[in-house]
Amino acid sequence: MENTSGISGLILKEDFLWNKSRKGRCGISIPKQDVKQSLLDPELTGDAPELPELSEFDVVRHYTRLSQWNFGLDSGMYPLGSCTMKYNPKTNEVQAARPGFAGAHPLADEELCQGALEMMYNLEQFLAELTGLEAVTLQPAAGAHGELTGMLAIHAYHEKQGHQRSKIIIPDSAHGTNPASATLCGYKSVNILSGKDGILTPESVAEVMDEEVAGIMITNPNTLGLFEENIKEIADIVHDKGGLVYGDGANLNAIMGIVKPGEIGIDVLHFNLHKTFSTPHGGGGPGSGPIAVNKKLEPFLPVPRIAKNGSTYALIQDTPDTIGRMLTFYGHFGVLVKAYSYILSLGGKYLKKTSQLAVLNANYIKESLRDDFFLPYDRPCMHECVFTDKNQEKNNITTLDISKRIIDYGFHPPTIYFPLVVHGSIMIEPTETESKETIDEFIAALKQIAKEAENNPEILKSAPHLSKVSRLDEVAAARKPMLRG
Amino acid sequence: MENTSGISGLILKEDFLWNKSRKGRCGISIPKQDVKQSLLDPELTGDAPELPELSEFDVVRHYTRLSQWNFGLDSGMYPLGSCTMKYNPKTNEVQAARPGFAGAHPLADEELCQGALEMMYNLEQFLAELTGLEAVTLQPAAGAHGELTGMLAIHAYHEKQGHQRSKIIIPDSAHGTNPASATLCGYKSVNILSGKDGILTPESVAEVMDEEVAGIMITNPNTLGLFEENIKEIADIVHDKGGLVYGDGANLNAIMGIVKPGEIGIDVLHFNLHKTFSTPHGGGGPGSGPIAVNKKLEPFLPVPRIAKNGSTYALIQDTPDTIGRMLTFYGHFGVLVKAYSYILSLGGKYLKKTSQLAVLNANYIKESLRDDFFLPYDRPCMHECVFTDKNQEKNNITTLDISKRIIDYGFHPPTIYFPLVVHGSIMIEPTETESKETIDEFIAALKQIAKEAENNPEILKSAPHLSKVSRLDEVAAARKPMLRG
Amino acid sequence: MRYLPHTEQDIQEMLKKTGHTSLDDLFKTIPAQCQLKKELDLPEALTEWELDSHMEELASLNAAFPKQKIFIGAGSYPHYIPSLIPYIAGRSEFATAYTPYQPEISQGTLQGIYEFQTMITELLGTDVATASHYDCGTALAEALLIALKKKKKLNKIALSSLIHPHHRQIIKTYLDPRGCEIVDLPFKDDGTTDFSPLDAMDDIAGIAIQSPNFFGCIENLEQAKAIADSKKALFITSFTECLAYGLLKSPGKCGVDLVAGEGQSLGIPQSFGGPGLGILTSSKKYIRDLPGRYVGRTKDKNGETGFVLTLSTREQHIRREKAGSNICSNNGLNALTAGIYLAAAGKNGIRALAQLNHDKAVFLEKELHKAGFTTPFSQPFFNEFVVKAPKGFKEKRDAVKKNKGMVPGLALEKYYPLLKDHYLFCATEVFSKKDMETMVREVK
Amino acid sequence: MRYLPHTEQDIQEMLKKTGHTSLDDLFKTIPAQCQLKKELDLPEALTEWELDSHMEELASLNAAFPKQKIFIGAGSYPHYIPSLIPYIAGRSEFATAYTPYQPEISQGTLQGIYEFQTMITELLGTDVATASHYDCGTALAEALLIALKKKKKLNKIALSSLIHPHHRQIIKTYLDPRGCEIVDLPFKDDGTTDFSPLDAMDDIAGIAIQSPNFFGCIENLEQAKAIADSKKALFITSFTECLAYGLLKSPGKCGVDLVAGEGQSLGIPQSFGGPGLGILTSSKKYIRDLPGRYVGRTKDKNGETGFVLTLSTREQHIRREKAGSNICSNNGLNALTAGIYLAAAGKNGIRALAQLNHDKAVFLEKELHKAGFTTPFSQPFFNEFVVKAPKGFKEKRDAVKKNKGMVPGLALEKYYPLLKDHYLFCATEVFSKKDMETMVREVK
Ligand SMILES: Cc1ncc(COP(=O)(O)O)c(C=O)c1O
Ligand SMILES: Cc1ncc(COP(=O)(O)O)c(C=O)c1O
Repeated sequence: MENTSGISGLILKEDFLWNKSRKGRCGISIPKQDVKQSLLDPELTGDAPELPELSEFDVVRHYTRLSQWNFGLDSGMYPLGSCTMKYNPKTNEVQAARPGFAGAHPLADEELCQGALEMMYNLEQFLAELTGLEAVTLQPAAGAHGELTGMLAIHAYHEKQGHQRSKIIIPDSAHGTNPASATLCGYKSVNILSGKDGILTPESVAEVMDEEVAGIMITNPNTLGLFEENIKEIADIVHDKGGLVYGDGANLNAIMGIVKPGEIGIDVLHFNLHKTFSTPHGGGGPGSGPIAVNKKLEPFLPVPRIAKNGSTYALIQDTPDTIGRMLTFYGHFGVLVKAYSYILSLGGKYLKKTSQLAVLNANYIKESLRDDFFLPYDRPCMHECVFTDKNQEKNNITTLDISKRIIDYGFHPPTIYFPLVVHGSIMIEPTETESKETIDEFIAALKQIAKEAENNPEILKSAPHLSKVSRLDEVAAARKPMLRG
Repeated sequence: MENTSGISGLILKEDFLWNKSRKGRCGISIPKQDVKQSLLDPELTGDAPELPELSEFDVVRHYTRLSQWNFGLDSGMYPLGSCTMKYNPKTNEVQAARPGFAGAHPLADEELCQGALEMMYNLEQFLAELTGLEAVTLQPAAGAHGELTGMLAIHAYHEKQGHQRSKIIIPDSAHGTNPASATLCGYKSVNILSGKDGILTPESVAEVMDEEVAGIMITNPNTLGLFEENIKEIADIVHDKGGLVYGDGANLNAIMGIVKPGEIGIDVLHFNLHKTFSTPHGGGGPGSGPIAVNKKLEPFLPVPRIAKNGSTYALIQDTPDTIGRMLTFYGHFGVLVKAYSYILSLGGKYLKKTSQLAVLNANYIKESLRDDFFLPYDRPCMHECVFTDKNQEKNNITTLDISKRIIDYGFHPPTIYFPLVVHGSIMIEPTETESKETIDEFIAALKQIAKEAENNPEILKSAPHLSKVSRLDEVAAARKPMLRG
Repeated sequence: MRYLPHTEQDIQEMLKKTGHTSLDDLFKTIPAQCQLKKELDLPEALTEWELDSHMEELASLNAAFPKQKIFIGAGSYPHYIPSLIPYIAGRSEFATAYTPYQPEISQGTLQGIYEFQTMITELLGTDVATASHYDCGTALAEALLIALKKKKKLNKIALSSLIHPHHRQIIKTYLDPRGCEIVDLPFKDDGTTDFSPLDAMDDIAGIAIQSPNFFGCIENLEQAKAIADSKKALFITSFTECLAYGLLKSPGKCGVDLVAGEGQSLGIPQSFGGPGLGILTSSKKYIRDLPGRYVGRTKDKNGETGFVLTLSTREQHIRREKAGSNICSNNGLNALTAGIYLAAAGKNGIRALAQLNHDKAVFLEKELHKAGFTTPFSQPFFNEFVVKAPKGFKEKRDAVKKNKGMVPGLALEKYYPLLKDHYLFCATEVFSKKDMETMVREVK
Repeated sequence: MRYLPHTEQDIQEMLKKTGHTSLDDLFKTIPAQCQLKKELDLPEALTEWELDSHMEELASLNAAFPKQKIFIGAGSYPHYIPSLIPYIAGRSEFATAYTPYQPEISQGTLQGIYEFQTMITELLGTDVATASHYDCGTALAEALLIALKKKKKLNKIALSSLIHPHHRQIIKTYLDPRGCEIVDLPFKDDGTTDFSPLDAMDDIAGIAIQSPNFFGCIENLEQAKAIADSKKALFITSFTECLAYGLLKSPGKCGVDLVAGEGQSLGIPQSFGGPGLGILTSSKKYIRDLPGRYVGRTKDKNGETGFVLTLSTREQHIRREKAGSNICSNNGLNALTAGIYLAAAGKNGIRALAQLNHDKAVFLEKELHKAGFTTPFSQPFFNEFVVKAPKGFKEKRDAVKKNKGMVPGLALEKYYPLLKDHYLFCATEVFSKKDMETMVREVK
């Protein structure tokens, strides 16, 4: 383990909040009582909830210690495939925290919200331009929520056409949210297999496409990091039978300024602003999943929509064919501010460069590790590349072992066991904000791990060794769930 | 090592900035060139300095990793004696960062700085009230700088009296800055010893006090954590011979609302706002060391001073007897804002409570550890208590060993080998913001270490074991200094 | 560009390794007819400083807390946020991590969410809570989906008309594809839900009400529970003002099956409506029905306590088209934030704040009353209430809105066409007595 | 009070252990006549929210960057601060640590300061730099103390009258007790220091000049060095605008012995003048003379590279009354901040910024020239310069100050009584062309 970033250092244990509680402490300021107290009917009130009682410092120290058990993107490379863990610029946080944004009320009168509406209007324009699609809604709260919104629009479209359909085509490499979203719209998933080079063939689509199929959900580049080269033909096949093409835009980071989804047959596409557009993922969210649609689907977008009249902005609360509403207010506004800031900071030129370098980094890793790990699809990749543990099988080493060992080297492991279509997949997405030196270190670590798999497999089996805890018993966790203290 | 906070976890190595540099990178935005470029005479210009070239993310990750090698107050208990490592409230940071403060120019016209001046004026009033002294200057940049300011005022006072003096009395328990500050004023230090119970006797002062002595520098409570009970008599002795009494206020946290230094014979006192008043120490500063003086010394305070005229505030740029100026502008204003916020957050009532609890915590530790470590002065203490390694000597264990072993238990070690007057001193100042539970853990750790010193001294000798680096070679560092990369 | 680390030399060296001649060449697998022919029509890159001034300009066009006094709640509440909260939640170890797929290096997020789950169930008297949902509206829609799943043969649900109108819209949107019938429960004169339309029905999968409801009134959950039980329907409640449960009897205590709520009040900025925090919590019975992530406690190989995401066999990434929900990313950092808030406020703080919110609202209602407003609904409220405004109010409201930066209440007619001249007002701890008096004076 | 964790029960248990009957009882060793008889006369405790509004009110009374355009430098410069800087420097591991007395758990601060020392010497062409001093004025005073220490027999120093007037005051204050003679070097018509008073002297311990000097003019350091050499005096320079050395020939290259400087421009907010960053750096020769902390590189027991505070035998805590300086706490976090700034800007950034500052100042000077201002000094400047204003300027200046939130220049008469109607202007990268044109139009 020479030349590796992972080493061991002092961190601090920390008990549960409630074990640190002592009766009578309170960690916040209670505003002074300047009006009379009014007691509610005791029938309506309950006992005060048994929350922990702590001083302000207790709370600060508790969570500071917890944070120190976490590996963040600012700690090190985080090549989680399909997640686009690029640098989260600090200026974005400053913008979102401006009191004029953070303190704005969603139901204040429109003329008091012109700045917020202008920002959202502009962002819609930018996202439309990036995709070559007509119209955008910023409402969806995350990628999956965007999928649902898009699929509901497709559902409404078919309804409007007078003939609802019952099925949806989903490639085997699709993210789990795709079929789950389709199910929520009542569509039965028809799974199709990728071709032998990892991409869809027009034939496989043609085979299942009929007038009962509402459309297809396609991720392009797909989750193997490959561009679906037959996308136009596939779209034509689907369109010819009256179906629509849903684009999962999770992988947009590969193609900004290179391909406009709207120009290659995609009718509706969701964005993951928390991936492509640099907003932090927060250890699970909040994300933001706007969708862009073409003219066919625009009438079905959720309300409210944002309109510009001269120099003022207005909310259109109802449109005749809208699917309705997807979120209580207008979307994850605070996240939108960050994505908007990101787009403005890069402009068209550097967004394109972003995609170029993201693809360069992924190909560089692919080429550098091809002798060490098995490449199920040995073709030029886009922004991510997928290996498997096949070469290591003979030593009884799995993808899980490899990923845990990566932790010891000071990197976050790649996405593992997804896409399902590849056995034991290791999906590496470096993103463009990792420098060549960092990537070289990562490559060196993986090469060394491949050697260890040969010479010292036990060290992989027992990894990770440096983290606060070692491998956790997930089976016990699920068998007898303890979900609260 | 049961029940201890210190454990080992993953941290990350990080190379020097310059080893990560690649030609052509730049981590900041350069404003656009909207005016013509004007080249200076090449005689005047040099080559661009060879600074490292990094992307923004490189910089963020570099310093994030560095930070993770540090133990901060928010990480755990930091009972550094004489340093008053109390909780640094986050709201103080918010106040100092307000653009109206952080962006204020010190030389903008007075009427454009009324808020800043009002804050400083109020803070002076508060500090005067806390000490029972007449007037305050906020100018000194740190405690030692306050000492120098105060000693210069004493020097100017004697000059004004027509007879300059040559000596200053300094107890052996004084902080090193005291004699060093006196030397800067041309005073020769006359060291006196504390009495056998750790405090000064009037006799020892009387013995050396004469008309050549400018005054005495006293820390009260002193650095052994003991209240100088004879302070009034001592002050009388000094005053009787025309001398003045300088009070080192580093330990003010023990006596707020309990004793007013101005009422017990102190003529001038410095504050360490970065101790008593909760401003963060920043790994070395910036601190802030205002001084308060009585009427005798007020004429000599540095300029500018702040005056209130009706409802406006003004700077008085010159006073006839001023010693001059101690800092370019008005003091560490950003730090002053935090101390002011702290005082307002506690009010008189909770400042007093602060001192009571600080003293309670220290006495509790003293009583709890008295059987385990040697107490050189076995008396009720104030806000800190001093032990030594005498009990451990027989096992060849020193204060250094003990302190390094404390690290393994997840606490910052106490101050060691100060005050010099006690051999191998271990000076513990818990402060009032540590809870009883944390203190109980700390006590348990120290008891266990005392046992280890008996049963397993080697584990102390080789400590710390969990930190990023083990004991460092300080001798080599000093013998062949490498001060730059 | 300062975010892109590649030097020209890096690019050349890397291209050499990958065997490409140029950056463009990397994309040669993309058919030419798919490739964009012209440059993106987007603004030129701004410097950090240009961005600052552009954004400050936009931000300054909004009325916003704390500068403006906006006496509106209706799903988004102005509350004080202790400075420690953004400071701690903004630590990059929390903020820049992904979902904790690798538990060994994500124990901070995991313990933080586990503690959140615990405190939320404590607050609401329930047994289990998920790691979060998007917001109350979407969480409530999911709760109704659970009811429909549990009562497979039924395709009808009942919704109180005093559920936030936007939430009702969301539910309709979510349920539309399944042709589910939604029974609208009107409101009674006292400002609470009227269950009488259910009298003749026995095919209801779930009944949902909000409490405090959209009018601010506190619903009688025990009574509603009895009705639901008599119909063998799942009883679901929601809330938009989480702080109310510092004071009110918890839904769990009232026997509610599923609770969906909005956690924005727990230390999360209003941010023009999002991101908020969807809370989903229930009795043990529904542990395998709630959608989204759970954090569970377990042990590592060495017997040390640790945490993992668990019960994920319910989720889309395992069950795909058979999953009950499609949720993946949720509002995790806001859940952590709410956890920090609950820990800081604690038992006493949350109670005191809740009581103070109520006191302020009662004061404001009285002041408005004195100023000629009437209060149509008699049922007690928490920190929001409806008033009917006297003649001329609309004009005065417009005037103070413009000149004083105050927004007095939300017109209800848009949501309830019969409620002409009715306004929903909100008062929280952020409004001083003086703020309220000033506002009332201006609109009197 | 939320900062004080002790419950009543804690207090009772702890008092029992210590053997006291009450909190008051803890203070019984303090003689009664020393104890305060009444309560402190201080304001009542404010809540966090009251504090917020009080402080915002005070803050809003100040003219401040970026809202107001203050065309003044004179020791405090408005520069853009990248958002990453306060974010990173504000991490509690850096901000809440004390001086790194325990190096094993302070390697972050230590490496950060080591890198700062390195980059500062790189910027200034010197060999060693301390971990920081309070500010330029105090650092310069310390440099002169070194000169006096080195030349034990001499008690005379020469100071350029174009050193910041406040710094000259500090030096006088520091040196007064030793009765040291200060020779004042006047300025020449071109705006640089006139060394001619030294012609007849040969007992000067040190000569100090500032470059760019208080008038903004760039001094000829090589020439000054030659004069100092001819007098066998230590040659000391200072600067208030650190950014100048992104462009100018470094003092180290010009053979300067000791350099004292202000680092505020390197990512540190102006904050009404402090805390800034005192820089002290020199050639190797003075390594044991510079006051304050050094961070040095070494190895740990296992041979790993690490850092410690070193050469502390120079310092007060070891040498006490024999120490050359009394400095203890310094401005460490600002040194770290400056390090982050230098790392982020890098070689190209610092050069480009410096050039841009110069360009802006030249533009402003030309605009003022067109508007009837004259430029008395011919020597090139960096980003500050002196102009003589036409009649009526003072009144116009007062008017724009009030109405436009602009502060056009600093009147010099207060500092140099002969320079009536002379103003010192500053332009940095934060002023756009339009800002400057608007200001000039208003005062024309
Ligand atoms: C390909 C793909 N589609 C959809 C999603 C779902 O996005 P979200 O987590 O934002 O709901 C993901 C996220 O991991 C994804 O990788
Ligand atoms: C007793 C005492 N006096 C003076 C000082 C010097 O204060 P500063 O470090 O702020 O200069 C200290 C600081 O450690 C101290 O403990």
